[in-house]
Amino acid sequence: MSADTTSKPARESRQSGPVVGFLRWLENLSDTQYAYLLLTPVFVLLGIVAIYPLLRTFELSLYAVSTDLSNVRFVGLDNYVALFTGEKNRFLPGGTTFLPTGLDAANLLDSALVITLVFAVGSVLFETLIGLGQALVLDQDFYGRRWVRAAIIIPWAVPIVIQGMMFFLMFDSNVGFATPILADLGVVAPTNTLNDTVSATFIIIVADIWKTSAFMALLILAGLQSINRSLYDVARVAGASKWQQFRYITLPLILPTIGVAVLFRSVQAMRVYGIIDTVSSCTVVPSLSCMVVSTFNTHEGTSAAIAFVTAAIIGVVVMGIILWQGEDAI
Amino acid sequence: MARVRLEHVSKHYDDVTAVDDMNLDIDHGEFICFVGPSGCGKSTTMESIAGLTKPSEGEIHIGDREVTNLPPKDRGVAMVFQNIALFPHMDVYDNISFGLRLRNYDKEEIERRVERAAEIVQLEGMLDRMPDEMSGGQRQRVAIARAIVREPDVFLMDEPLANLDAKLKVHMRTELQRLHKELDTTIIYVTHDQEEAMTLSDRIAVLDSGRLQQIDPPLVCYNEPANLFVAGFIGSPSMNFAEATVTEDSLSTAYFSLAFDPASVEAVDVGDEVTVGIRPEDIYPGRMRVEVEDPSSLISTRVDILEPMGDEIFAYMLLGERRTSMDQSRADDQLLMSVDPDSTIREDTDAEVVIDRGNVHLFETASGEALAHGLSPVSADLETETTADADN
Amino acid sequence: MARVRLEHVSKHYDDVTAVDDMNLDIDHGEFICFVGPSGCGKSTTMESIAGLTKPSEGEIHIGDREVTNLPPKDRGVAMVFQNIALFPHMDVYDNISFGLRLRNYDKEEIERRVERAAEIVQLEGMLDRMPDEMSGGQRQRVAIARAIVREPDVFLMDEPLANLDAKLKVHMRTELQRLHKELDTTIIYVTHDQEEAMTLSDRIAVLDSGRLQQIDPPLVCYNEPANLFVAGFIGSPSMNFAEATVTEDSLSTAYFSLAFDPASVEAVDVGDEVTVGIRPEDIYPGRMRVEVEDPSSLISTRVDILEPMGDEIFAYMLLGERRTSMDQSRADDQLLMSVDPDSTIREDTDAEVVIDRGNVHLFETASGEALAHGLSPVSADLETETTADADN
Amino acid sequence: ASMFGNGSDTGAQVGESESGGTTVVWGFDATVAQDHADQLRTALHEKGGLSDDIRVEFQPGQPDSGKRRSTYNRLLSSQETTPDMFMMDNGWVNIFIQRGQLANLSEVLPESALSTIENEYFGGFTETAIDPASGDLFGVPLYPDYPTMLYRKDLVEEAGYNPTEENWATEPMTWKRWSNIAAEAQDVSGVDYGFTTQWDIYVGTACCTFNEVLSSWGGAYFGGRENLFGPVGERPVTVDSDPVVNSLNMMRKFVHGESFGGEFSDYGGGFTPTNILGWIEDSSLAPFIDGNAVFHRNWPYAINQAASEFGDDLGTMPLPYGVPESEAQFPGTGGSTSALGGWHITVNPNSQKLDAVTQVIQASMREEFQLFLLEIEGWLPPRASLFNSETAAELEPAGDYMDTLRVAGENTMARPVTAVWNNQSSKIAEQANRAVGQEVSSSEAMATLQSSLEETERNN
Amino acid sequence: MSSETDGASDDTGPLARWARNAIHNPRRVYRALFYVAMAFFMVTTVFPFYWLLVLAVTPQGNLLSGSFLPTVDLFGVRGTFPLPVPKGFNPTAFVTVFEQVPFHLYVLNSFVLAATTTVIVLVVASLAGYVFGRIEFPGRALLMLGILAISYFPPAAFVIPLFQAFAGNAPITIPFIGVPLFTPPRLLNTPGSMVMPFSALFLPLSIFILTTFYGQIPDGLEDAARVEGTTRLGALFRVIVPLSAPGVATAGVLTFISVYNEYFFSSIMATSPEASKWSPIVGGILSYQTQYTTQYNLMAAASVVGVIPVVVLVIIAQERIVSGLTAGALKE
Ligand SMILES: Nc1ncnc2c1ncn2[C@@H]1O[C@H](COP(=O)(O)OP(=O)(O)OP(=O)(O)O)[C@@H](O)[C@H]1O
Ligand SMILES: Nc1ncnc2c1ncn2[C@@H]1O[C@H](COP(=O)(O)OP(=O)(O)OP(=O)(O)O)[C@@H](O)[C@H]1O
Ligand SMILES: [Mg+2]
Ligand SMILES: [Mg+2]
Repeated sequence: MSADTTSKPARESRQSGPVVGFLRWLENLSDTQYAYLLLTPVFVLLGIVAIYPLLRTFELSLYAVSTDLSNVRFVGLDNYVALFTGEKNRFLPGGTTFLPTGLDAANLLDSALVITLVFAVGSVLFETLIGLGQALVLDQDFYGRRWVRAAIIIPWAVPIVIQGMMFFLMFDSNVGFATPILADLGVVAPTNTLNDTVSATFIIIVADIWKTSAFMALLILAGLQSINRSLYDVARVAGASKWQQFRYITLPLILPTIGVAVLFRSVQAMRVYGIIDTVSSCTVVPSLSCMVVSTFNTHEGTSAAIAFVTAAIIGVVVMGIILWQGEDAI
Repeated sequence: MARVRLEHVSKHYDDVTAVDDMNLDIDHGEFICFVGPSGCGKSTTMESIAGLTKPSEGEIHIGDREVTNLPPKDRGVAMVFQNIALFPHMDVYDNISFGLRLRNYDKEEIERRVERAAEIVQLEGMLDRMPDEMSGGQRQRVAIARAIVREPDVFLMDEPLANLDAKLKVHMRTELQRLHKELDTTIIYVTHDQEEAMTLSDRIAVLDSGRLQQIDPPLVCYNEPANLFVAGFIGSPSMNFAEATVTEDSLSTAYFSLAFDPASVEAVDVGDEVTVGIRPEDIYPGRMRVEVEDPSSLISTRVDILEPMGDEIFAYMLLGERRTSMDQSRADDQLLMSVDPDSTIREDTDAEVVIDRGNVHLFETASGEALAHGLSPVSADLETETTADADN
Repeated sequence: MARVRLEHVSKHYDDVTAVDDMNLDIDHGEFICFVGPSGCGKSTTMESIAGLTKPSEGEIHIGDREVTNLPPKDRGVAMVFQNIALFPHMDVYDNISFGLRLRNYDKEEIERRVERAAEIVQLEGMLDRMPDEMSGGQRQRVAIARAIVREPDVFLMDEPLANLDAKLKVHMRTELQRLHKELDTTIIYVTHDQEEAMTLSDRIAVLDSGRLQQIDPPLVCYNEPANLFVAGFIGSPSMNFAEATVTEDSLSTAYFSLAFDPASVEAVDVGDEVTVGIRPEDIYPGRMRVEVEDPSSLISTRVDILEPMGDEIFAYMLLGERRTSMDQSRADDQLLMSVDPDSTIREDTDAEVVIDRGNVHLFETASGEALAHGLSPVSADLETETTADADN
Repeated sequence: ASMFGNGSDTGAQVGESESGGTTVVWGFDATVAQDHADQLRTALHEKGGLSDDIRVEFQPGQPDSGKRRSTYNRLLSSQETTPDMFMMDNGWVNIFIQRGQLANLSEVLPESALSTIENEYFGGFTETAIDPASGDLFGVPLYPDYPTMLYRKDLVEEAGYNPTEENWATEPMTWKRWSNIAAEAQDVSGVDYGFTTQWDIYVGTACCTFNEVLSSWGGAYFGGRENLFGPVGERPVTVDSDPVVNSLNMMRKFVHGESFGGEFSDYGGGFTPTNILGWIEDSSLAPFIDGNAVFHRNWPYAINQAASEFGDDLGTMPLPYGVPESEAQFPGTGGSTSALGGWHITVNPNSQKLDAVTQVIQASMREEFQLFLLEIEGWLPPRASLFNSETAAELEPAGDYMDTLRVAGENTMARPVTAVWNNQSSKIAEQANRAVGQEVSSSEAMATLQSSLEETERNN
Repeated sequence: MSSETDGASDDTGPLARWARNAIHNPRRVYRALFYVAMAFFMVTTVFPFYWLLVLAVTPQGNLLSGSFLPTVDLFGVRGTFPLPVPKGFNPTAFVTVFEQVPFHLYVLNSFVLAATTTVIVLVVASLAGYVFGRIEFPGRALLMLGILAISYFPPAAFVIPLFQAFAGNAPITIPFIGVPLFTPPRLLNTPGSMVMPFSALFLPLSIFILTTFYGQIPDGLEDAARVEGTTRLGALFRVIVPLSAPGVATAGVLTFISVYNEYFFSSIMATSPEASKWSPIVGGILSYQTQYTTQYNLMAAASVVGVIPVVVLVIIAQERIVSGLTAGALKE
């Protein structure tokens, strides 16, 4: 069939040959075939660089390897089971547990899962609001806008190590000028601030908001800028106030973009590691990724299992977000 | 109440003057049509009235308020946009009810109004469609419905019927007229359809290059165009023009001359260069001479092209020697006439025609200003009735 | 070469059938107009021909190839979109030259063609404008220019002149005709302007609800509409319809009757319910009875509303007792007639009218199918010329 | 099979240099490799007598010890052939040994070299490079690192003490005495802090500062010195014991001035800031350098910095102790104790140039070369004899403090590095920090630690 | 009338006057709110950056002790100035960063890696975004979720197998079965070993962004391009991509910055943190650390230097993030 088409004289085109034939073949594909064809680069890239290693890692999570590497045992899902029964907590830094062992504050804050969720909710919520605010400001026309834009994006351009360093030094016990101010307000602990789970989590959330609001702002701004301006004309004539224009035109039209932004920020937030490591430590603010990294060198199986469980938890949260955003988010 | 006044309104873009010193005074309850060639500034004027475009100069008043700096929402206008601009994320119902929801009308009222509007624009079964699932005409109707549910003081409609078929157009026109009466609103309306402009409007505003050329009731514009531009623009097919020189007793064009007494028109002297304008329907086949009220002498022509339109036939008649038409508009040696479809006229035959002198228009060639509408009768025949009519 | 054939083409959306078993055979070099009410499937049919919409069923052939599965670029078509669809990120020049640049024409050739096209659409000075700096009509002209530079085998034009003023429309029409001849292309054209359809097309395809109702030369559609739908749709203002019963020697409607010999039309028997269709221009004031070729008897009416259109006046005549019109279209007791602007007819006066029997149309009420066009003369007068003409 | 079998040499970056000699790649300290690679190379040849056929290339490792370990772990797990040799922290050499990822130097090095190490090197340090199970040597000590107590001579003299006369440089004193001196000197001088040290939640607290303090009280994590390197699971966990709790209470006394019902009433207190809870090496050093502290516990690198700031006013002393060795509850503990850090040279078992590598190692074992390292980097020699050498004494400024360093070097306590140390160190640091931060009592903290350490000791 | 207002304003304060004006002219309120918001965002985003500058110019020796808040003595009233200022001034840190390590090379590495990755990601994600945004096909939602799922995993989950594969010392084997497939080429210490994982890991975000934006471009424009003679891909790159410029630029900027600052993968794929082994900018920044000391001032100075190219890029790219790209395109 395709041979048929190619052998026909290319009546219109000036060139001929395999390229034309290929292009024609391409254009004649059904939507589905075409879709899958265009996705091949994605599949190939993800296959090599993501799927293959993930399978390997999953394989790893099914084994127990003794520290001297001499004893490699297939244990099936034991690593996973042990994670949930608390058996693996001893491999986790400090007093960290995977699941909370009790419902009081101390136990909850020792749990990597709880900390991760707290961090994700706190940071994503505020980042979305602030990012939206920033985007709305940047969307306006005013003198010097490009500089304000650049300024607002700067935090996103600062590497995490440096971001961590900045906040670490802000709360450092020698020179941190922020500790007394915030301690007076009762927000953070006055001493040993960065080793206090609540304070450190708060600071890390703030640091993350500082940096990643720009991510949100940038994305939402792009969404804002893609809105057909004539819709605002219509709305204005229809009598919409600024707020109503936002409510009825802007918001619904940038919702898909916000959706993507929230989705990815949530995913990133639930994988938080770097900023914790540089501002405080995984012992103090135990996130799930922290747990993966800290077991990484010694307990590969456990590490792999935690990685997969982390992914599964994120998956659950993401499904939640998608359902909450409505079917057409995807 | 909703009188709309524009005072010396201009709008300049970088290198274009879209509206140029526009003065308009539209009464409460008037139905005004803006007509004019593409790009003459109709939409821009509408947008200034709506508050979407800030005029570079001038003031705009709606009712007894100066609104030049007021935001659109406080002007009490509803608008049908030339580019339709439906909200892509809302279904038809939501699109139509948008303005009402903004004003917190109660649900039943909204529903009632939307249903009524949908009925008017004949979109009853489609309230839950999304804009991208509709045809061009259907979208345009949604845009109309969106404006009419609002029942504002002033309606601005920018070519609202452009994409509708003839029957629907007629229907919509009737509905608009009814609405106009019912709601007692001011309507400003842009159309390229002269029939529409004629049937709908109280007055027609003719624009060209951003300038107002004439604002008058439709028949006045038709029968007594203020200048060459209006004369040529209003009426389809367009008026025939011929350069003429005023002689002692006639207007003499390159191919024919009309009996004329220069003294009868004050501004005309012998030797002046004038332009004669004759509408296609004021040219008759020679055999009908007796029926014409103030006929000119017979002019011999050749039938070049016939365009049968169903209810009439457009005949392009060549004057003089040229035997084939090149450009149909404003070629000096050509006359377009409209003949009855039952007529036996044939292409490429010679034919004599006669012009109704009573409906001949005279313009100063240089300035384009109208000098006279209807030449005074040479014979002692009756005054032509139509001209007299239009004068009232 | 560029014959276009549609065979049993249908297009279904979720709950709508946009095109329903469409069969079309358009000859090379033909100029076809699609007309039909809003939403009847004109654009969808065009899109299927262009390859933008995949028909749910059926085959499409262009030239000697089946193109149903060919991508648009290989079909040799150019299209003017109903929604204009300019590339907003390109200036006018780039928009127009887009297709040429894709085909690697050399620079001079592109420049030449673009300039020529810009001239045709009268956009000479605007080649470096961006689409959002133009008026609605200017944008539409860019869209037309973009299509015509391509010089393709088939032109698809979806209401290309909708936003242009009357004069420009006339100009563009002429240019399109010239192009059509010059390039010897097939043109498929959607318009809501019947005048346009009449003047431009070789044949008119009348669509309704996705179905082809008639495809015939304009005057055939006008004079011999295949069914009630076509009869009502073609012609503006629309044909008058009246329900009638066939009696021994007449068609008897509620308010008047026309002399008629049932035997002269094969499909009609005494007692049949038929619909009589009479065009406004086939109704004449009583005093003109002598001039009408095959006049009916006088019908007494009352002048309800007059709509002066400049070159003619639409008069709504009430039959029977009702003294004020409610709905102007298809009210059984109302006749719309078109009269000369010089006529002395006055609103709210009684008037007698006469109908040209030779142009009366007869339809089966139940199916809407046409039964006869023109009633055979009752007297021994001449055959009516027009009907005979159209038969050729 | 051959298609897949010889995979290991596809990755080999063949080290033949143009001259036909061999290039040995040595994973090295990042800063040193960046700043002094040429000098080091020259020294290896000139002072270490390395053959000119062999060229050493120093490959900088990650500055962070933990990250460097991960890198080497990955390289070795992937059968990389380069670097041929590594500089490995004594804190994790053991783990590589356990995993069998290092070349057994007992088999590679000539007998002479092995016996030199056995006889002349600091035994305690060398031990961290030996497989406890087989006794084989897997790393050649490059330099040991252990802390001393730095102090401001001028300030303590102002407070009426005479360090030189009392021989503070080599005679360890008790915490009790020392704390009174610190408190008094702070009072008299009015500086901000009497003592600065590191007590953040990080590995340094577990391996070093806390380890030193509890050892000096006769305590031990795992029942005494002999259990430092295992056997995991079979050794006792002994953090919930009096010496350990006492040592923590003493730290609380130093920080908060708590009296604990009089138990520490004759100790000085309140001269240490809570800041130590967030301090690691450089943040605790800064106030000292700034002249804001009397005493400061740190590694030898700090001596260089402080000496350039204070010159002769800088004094060093071995870390004070709680109980003498004789009174220690757990064997091998008690007395002045310095935690043991430092780096070993280890060899990549996949290296294709073992011969050259052994030559480089032997060159680096030459005394001249070790003194060169002491001079240029301040890296202490791994053999005690060099501490007394003239060359060492002449070095500025380290020479002035060699006495203290030698004494400290004789009293080191290695970190208990085993396969599970990683899990244990963070738990230890956390509890030590919480206790001194007064979040929980010392005994509660140690009870918690006891049980979680026992957990980690369980089956591996 | 105007005198009335004047009279009234005499006996009220400026605030009340402003408030009254504001009620009559809500635009002023919006304007005011807008400036407040802008000021707030500027302060909150710029302040930490200012802090970074303070750190960069503070001499290393002064960094870790003493307060950054100077005490001010204003006519006898002592107080703490609430803004941190440098303790001493040592701008040479900006020179030292280049002296200690070839920092410019690290910057260059990051730049090259980021640029390459961004190009690859944008191209591949454009194809995918087109497919997901504009074509309905079976399996679409599932595939999108699958691609999204890649980003659920902590990067550590990829690293070991990838490292081993890129080392090229052993053949790739099928997971679980262990059947060897082929020995991959050695990629360690080459840009390939970084660009590939970066591309894969940052792909999902870009795909989603572009899907959203491409999906919003009206069909009419694609149709027009196709009738004019482009292929579907041609229409994508000639019409859809330019019109989605805000989205594309954003995806590009986000990817570029992420890669530019990435360290986890690069620190692993470069077996040692040397510029010659393609270690990126963070590798350079971290090399101001030694075992016990951290030269915060150099790290700060280095990151200020490192941020500059990004800011330049952002300023250039944001020119593309302009509104109204589809204005004037369609009548619908
Ligand atoms: N995507 C869609 N989903 C559902 N219905 C559709 C869709 N597109 C078009 N339709 C419907 O198909 C029918 C035919 O549409 P089409 O655009 O062909 O009409 P048209 O003849 O061009 O009308 P108009 O003159 O108003 O442009 C309409 O009723 C329309 O509502
Ligand atoms: N943003 C702009 N920048 C520059 N020129 C503009 C802009 N908008 C409109 N114009 C020009 O202003 C003139 C008036 O435009 P306007 O839209 O009012 O015309 P219009 O009368 O509505 O025409 P149409 O009948 O074609 O819609 C046109 O010549 C147009 O090209
Ligand atoms: Mg307009
Ligand atoms: Mg259509």
